[in-house]
Amino acid sequence: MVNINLYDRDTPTWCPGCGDYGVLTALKRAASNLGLDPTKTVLVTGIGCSSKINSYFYSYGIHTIHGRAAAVATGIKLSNPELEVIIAGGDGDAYAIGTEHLVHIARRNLDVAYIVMNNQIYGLTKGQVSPTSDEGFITITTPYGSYEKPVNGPLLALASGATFVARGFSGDPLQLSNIIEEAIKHKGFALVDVLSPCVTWNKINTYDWYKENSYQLKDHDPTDKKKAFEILLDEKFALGIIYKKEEKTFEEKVFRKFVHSPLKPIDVDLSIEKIYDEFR
Amino acid sequence: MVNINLYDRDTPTWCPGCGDYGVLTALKRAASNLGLDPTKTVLVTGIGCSSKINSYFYSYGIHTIHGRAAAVATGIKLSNPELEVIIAGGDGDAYAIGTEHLVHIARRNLDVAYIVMNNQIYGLTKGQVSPTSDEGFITITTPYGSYEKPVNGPLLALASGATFVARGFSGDPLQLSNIIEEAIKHKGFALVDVLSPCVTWNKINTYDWYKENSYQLKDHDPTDKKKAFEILLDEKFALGIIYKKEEKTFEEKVFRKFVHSPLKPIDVDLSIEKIYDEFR
Amino acid sequence: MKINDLAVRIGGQAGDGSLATGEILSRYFRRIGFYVATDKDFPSRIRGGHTSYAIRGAQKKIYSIGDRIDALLSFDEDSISLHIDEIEPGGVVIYDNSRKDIEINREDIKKIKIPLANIARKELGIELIKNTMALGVISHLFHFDEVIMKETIKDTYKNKSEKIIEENLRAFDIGVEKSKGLPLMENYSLQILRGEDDTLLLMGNEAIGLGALAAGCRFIAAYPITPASDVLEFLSKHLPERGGVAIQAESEIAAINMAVGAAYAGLRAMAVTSGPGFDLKTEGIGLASMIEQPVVILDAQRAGPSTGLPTKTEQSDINHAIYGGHGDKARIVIAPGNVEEAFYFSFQAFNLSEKFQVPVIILSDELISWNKQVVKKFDLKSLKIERGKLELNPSDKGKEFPRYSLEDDGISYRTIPGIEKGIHLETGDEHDIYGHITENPVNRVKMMEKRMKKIELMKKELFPSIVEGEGEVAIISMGSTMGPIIEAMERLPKNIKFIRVRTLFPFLDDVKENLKDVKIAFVVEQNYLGQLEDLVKLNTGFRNTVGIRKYDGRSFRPGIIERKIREVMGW
Amino acid sequence: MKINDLAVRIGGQAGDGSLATGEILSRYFRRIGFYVATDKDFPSRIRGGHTSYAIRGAQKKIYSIGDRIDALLSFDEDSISLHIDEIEPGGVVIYDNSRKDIEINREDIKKIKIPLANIARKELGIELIKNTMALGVISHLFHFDEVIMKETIKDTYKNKSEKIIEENLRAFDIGVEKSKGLPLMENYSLQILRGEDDTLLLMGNEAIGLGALAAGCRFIAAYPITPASDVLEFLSKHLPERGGVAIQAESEIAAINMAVGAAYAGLRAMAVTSGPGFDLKTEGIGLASMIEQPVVILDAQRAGPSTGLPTKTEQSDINHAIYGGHGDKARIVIAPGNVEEAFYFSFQAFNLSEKFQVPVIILSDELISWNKQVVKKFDLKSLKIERGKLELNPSDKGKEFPRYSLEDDGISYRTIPGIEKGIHLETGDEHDIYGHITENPVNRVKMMEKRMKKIELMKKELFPSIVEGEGEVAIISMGSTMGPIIEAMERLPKNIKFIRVRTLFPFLDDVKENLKDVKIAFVVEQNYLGQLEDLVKLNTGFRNTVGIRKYDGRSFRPGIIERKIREVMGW
Ligand SMILES: Cc1ncc(C[n+]2csc(CCOP(=O)(O)OP(=O)(O)O)c2C)c(N)n1
Ligand SMILES: Cc1ncc(C[n+]2csc(CCOP(=O)(O)OP(=O)(O)O)c2C)c(N)n1
Ligand code: SF4
Ligand code: SF4
Ligand SMILES: [Mg+2]
Ligand SMILES: [Mg+2]
Repeated sequence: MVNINLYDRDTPTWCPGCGDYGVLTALKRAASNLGLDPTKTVLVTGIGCSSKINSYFYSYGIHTIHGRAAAVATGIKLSNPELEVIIAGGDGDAYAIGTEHLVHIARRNLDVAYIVMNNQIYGLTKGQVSPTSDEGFITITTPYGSYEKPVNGPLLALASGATFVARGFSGDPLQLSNIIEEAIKHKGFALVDVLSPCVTWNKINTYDWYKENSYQLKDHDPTDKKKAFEILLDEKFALGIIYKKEEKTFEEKVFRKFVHSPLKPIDVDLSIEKIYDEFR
Repeated sequence: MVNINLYDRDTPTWCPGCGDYGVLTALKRAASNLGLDPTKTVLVTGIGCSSKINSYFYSYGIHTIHGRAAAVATGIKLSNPELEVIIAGGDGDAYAIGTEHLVHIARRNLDVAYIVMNNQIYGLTKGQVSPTSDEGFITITTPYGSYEKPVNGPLLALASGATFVARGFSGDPLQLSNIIEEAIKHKGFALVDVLSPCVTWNKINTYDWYKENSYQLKDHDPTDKKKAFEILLDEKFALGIIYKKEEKTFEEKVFRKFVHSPLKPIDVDLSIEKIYDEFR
Repeated sequence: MKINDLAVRIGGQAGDGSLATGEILSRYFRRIGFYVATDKDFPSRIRGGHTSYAIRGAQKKIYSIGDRIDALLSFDEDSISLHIDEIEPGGVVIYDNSRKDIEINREDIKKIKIPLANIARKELGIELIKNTMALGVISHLFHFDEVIMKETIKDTYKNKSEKIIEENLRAFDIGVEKSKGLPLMENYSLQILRGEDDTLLLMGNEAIGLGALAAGCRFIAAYPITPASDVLEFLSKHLPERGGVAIQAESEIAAINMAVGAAYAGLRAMAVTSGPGFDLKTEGIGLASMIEQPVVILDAQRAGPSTGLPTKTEQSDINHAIYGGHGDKARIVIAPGNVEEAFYFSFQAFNLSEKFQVPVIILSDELISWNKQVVKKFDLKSLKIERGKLELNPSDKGKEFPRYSLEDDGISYRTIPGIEKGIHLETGDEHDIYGHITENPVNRVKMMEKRMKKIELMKKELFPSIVEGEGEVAIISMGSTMGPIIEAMERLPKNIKFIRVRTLFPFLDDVKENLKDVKIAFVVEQNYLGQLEDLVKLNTGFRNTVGIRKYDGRSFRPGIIERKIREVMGW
Repeated sequence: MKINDLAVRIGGQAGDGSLATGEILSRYFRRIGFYVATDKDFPSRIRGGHTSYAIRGAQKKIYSIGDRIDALLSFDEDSISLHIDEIEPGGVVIYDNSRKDIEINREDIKKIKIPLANIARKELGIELIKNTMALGVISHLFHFDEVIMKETIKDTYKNKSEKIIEENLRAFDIGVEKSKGLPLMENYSLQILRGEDDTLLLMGNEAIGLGALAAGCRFIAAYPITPASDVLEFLSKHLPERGGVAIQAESEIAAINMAVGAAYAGLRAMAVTSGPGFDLKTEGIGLASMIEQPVVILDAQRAGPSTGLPTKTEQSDINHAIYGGHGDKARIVIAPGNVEEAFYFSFQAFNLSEKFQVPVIILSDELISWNKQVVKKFDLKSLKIERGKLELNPSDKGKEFPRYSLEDDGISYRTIPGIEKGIHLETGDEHDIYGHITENPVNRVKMMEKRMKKIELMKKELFPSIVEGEGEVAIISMGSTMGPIIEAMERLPKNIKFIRVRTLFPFLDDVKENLKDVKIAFVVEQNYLGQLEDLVKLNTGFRNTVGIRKYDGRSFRPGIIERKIREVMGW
């Protein structure tokens, strides 16, 4: 366990009351419990209010482009599997423009944790509908209510092959930090969908609303995949670890030979002469 | 029922024995049974061997860009809901580069049928690994075997909100044509994943292999969603209609007022003057 | 004495309501018959951070907030430190000292400190209403017409509750009252010019939205992005009641491809975005070029590259708009310079795209997109919908309709799904006249020439440059910079010829003509690399150019341009 | 008598094995000490459709298959109709009349009809082996060295079973035997030049792959696309055994962003693609520019726009490579002209990208990517890895490492995750020296200037043009067109100065210098719009250019260039 202040960075500029504060606290606590070394940790984010989290969490951090955090993180983790790579961002980032990368990082079972701060709205761009907004939800781009069923992020991840799927609530940072801790510890791809209210633009899905519309998972065996699917089909949001299974990670499969360390100097690779034979 | 020859177009240039012939036959039969009017039908495809199918099927057709058929089809269907819009393409097209559109067209429940000709390989680009290739599968881009779990297309669609999910086999064009017929008739988004062997590049997932690794769904209630998930988690491929449920379609929800017909001439819209009040 | 020209800046922390106050003020200006220009400056975050809004009203046509402001209304300290030097000598600063009292070091302006927030809290119980109260102060100081101002307040809040309207009117009155006794701004005179009330106050994005509606656009697909989202938002409200569809897509890639699909199905369709999203649309725009689909794309430029400064203005997507995408392709790129043009260009974009069956890119910039200007009600009678060679009732041409028939002008007849005898294929692969894929080299050459021929043809119908003034010294610009340029020209001692380029691709020959007797040309643009300057050089051969560039994300002021020209010319 | 220069075209239906036969023939040429050039022509489908492969071997350095062929080996009718006129008078056509007998109308060439497929089926039971049999025929006719040819066949099939090797050798012998008595090609003489065996035969894509390996590239992410897939395929085989990673991404967008991630994590990383995929990488490349990550991108150009002609060559992505993407950004664009350069440019691309911390785009074209040429074994000793300001052991700079410190040359010190005392942020938003987001205008200007300053700096280290010849008439080109140009020059009666541009961005000053005494310049390129010509005009001010352009997807022949120059010059 490491002093939690180690992870302090800039003061957040989120709106007072924003759910993302809870996520930041939980992440710091998880990091502290795990004793994460900021030097060996990379927090990879997309674009959005939530994606600014690496400005507020001290470690290596890369704030990429909208929707692409998972792809960038894949490059990082494969280049140096010794790094602890954590991805974070918003619901738009992960489940709209980033959909393809989420599906494929899950099936690869890359050993990273992905924290989606789901406020069911586009925060940074000022309140447009999000892929997780409920049907009928009124926003500036859906003045007559949304016509679309919401994306169920954890279900999508599970169907794609994620080996760890959980849901937390930023109103309960203690449970959330436990979940995040487990997600980071999990060897394989871990999706943590966090109900994280946007107090400015989303006046429906508030802290209270989430409290009413969620429940704690009890006596659930997270290795039961069928049950996990059932839980995720619930109308209400189950909180806790929904699915968890150890499977070989992508890195373990890829690096059957040896790992090339990016931290060492390199020379011209003379071994290519061995390939010359193909060209004769 | 319409004479099936109505739908003849160019002679296919697929390799002799390619599974896609079976799909074409099945599609023509389904069209004929349904009496589809080529004038009111649009076959939208991406890029790949399979996506050439609209060169061989007589109707309006648009062969778009790789992975984007579903997005283009969304624009078409929303512009003129009276059209019968059918999407077709390969596994790479639908489940790799097109992933995001598949997920979102499914959750919108747009009333179109999407036929994925799944040969578990990239045909047109000469035999690279596909998102549906099995783990360990050896191709020119995975000489040491694929490290990734395959995408389960129907599962992904179901998890995303598709209201019709089925699997067919191009080795059984009769059943396949029935499935396609049902998919077209279904009001809402219908995904049909077709096991359609690539005889040139995929020497593993052959007709025989598929016969051995698939089974017919019997006594299955396709309205049972939980069961549908279970079936899709099977190792073997279930053939038939796996899930089916009537829900309001996207078009029905969007067009609450009236539909603007693209087939009529238009004039300058003087009604904008009514909006002027906002600007005073 | 300054007559009929007043620039006010309102600054505070995000959430202080500076934008709302500015909104009322700009509406007031329109109502008294003034022209208006505005400039927003706020950070890419939702609460907190300094935000300011500059509003200028004037009797003459203006497109820029000018160099200096006459009044600074400041709700935070940052407003003072950032903007105190911007105040014209003889101007005024009004500082809300409820939070904190500070020293203001200028002797040549009036300094008014008043605890607006405290008063608002005490008298009305709502701190935020300090804004409307501030309007009362300003109204009093500058002799505004209180009746008109109160009408404006009422109308602005007309969709709110009676109570809110009452409170705001009260707040206004209190503001007026509390400033009784303060020194008046006698050196300013603002007349009430209002004659016929035939004007509108709107920003570029709204004008683009209105233009699209007028043109019969019935499909918009977009993914939210600053500063283009307004157009999606505007059309999300107004399209459905016209039987149209506004869809927030899962990404910009989805959006452009949906729009192409809608265009293919026969609707007039558009996709709106800004830099990062514009990048993502590259492939889809290329598809539209290849299958010759009319589709309209708005790129509301912001400061790049990458995410850059999302809420700041720039003109650095010129190159991408013209050259973006692999292969040789035909397209149109037009750049409106003000809100009025934003409307007409948006309208015409649809005509042009259907006549030439190409994607049309409207290149605005954050400043135009957000700048509120006063325009004459649009002359809808003068407008005509032209759908080009759209064939709704084709004669029987056989089993397949020759969608890509080789016509003299390169433009083929177009049918859309649902039309009898119109069946054909469309594909981004090279194709024959029926749209069927072929790799035949002779066909390839014909089809390339067919598509490219349109580039010459369309030149005749595109927007020529607007030229003002005469002389051997020229200024060249595009887009929103016209405002500060015009004012700089007024101040410069010698003749200047101002060439405002409005069509970027294909580049028209008139620019070269206009440069015939010019010795030196200043190219004013908001980017680093001089993208417009290069375009002019390439297309005119004129090389004696001097770049006046700005790339800090903030808009030009007349003075910057004036000074640079004086310096180079030794004037 | 034609000495030591022979061009053969092998044509048939896809699946007839034309490519495999050509492969053996080109290997034979290398073994006897010849240079080689090849040109593939096949449709974008897997079976069926006419395919042909032209292979030329010569004693002199060649980069083009030349204008005409000496021998046509034809397995289908299309080969005859398409290529019969291409045969040099005195040349030969060998027609496999197993399927169908046809009339061949040329009196000035030798015509040999032989039922190769039938013989193969009868004598060996395998029809496909007709190819190797055909090699026997050619060998006999042109007096090839049978021992070397048989070695070549053996080596080509060395990874196949003994049986296959035996069958092929048998087939070859039968071919030789069956042609006994046929009229020999006495007007051709091919010597065995082989001295030291220090050459390789490889195509551009392989050279690029080898260059990347040599440079220590240990990460490739790509999505399959013609004609770039070979590089992914090559590295998929060779990276893992070097501890590297080759990953087939879910899309080109994923690929570029993975590569950026890998670069950020410290590996030398690349992404390879062609037109449509290149479009999709636009945003990711912009991110790399903004966060100053060294990443290498290959765009192997094919005929566009959109899907276009996927298996045909073009040079029409020049504009997108240079200008693609919103905002102002620094990058490098280099274009190798032959296979040897493809290797060295690929190697140096990694050095350049790390030295200047920018994305480097290698612009090849389908012809170079697939053209098999003979090159000297690469001089690995002369190469050096230069990682620029990569700081593996930074001294303590405080809590955050100033990743974007303002150095004189605009290039900051770079640390990567895992390095002690190197913690910092990176973001595509505008940022301060620690990589933290800021919208401060003063910082913005500094950072823009820091990034842009690199453009001037890098000019010094980029590849100057290659100039051959002198004169007032110039030819300017880039990429694969150098082969036909050199041969055209040899035939033209007067002096010509050939300027081959190798660095497209930033454009180097040497081109202007080289044009100083030039009166007219022919710009040879494979696109419609004259993208290179515009680049030259813009950057040099030289405007008396004449475009020689080709856009049918097929490569240039010397004769086209020769004729056009003769026509314009009246030579
Ligand atoms: C390619 C691209 N498209 C759009 C945007 C604009 N944009 C920035 S953040 C955002 C979405 C924010 O929503 P979400 O991901 O849910 O994050 P939140 O702000 O709610 O935390 C969008 C659309 C962008 N930066 N880049
Ligand atoms: C943006 C883009 N990337 C890549 C390609 C190249 N490409 C053409 S088809 C294809 C995949 C083919 O596989 P699949 O979709 O499974 O179809 P199949 O040929 O197997 O039927 C690829 C990668 C392309 N045309 N466009
Ligand atoms: S806008 Fe919403 S998501 Fe963004 S900081 Fe404010 S509360 Fe949080
Ligand atoms: S390559 Fe495979 S998918 Fe393509 S046509 Fe041939 S058999 Fe069918
Ligand atoms: Mg959100
Ligand atoms: Mg496939």
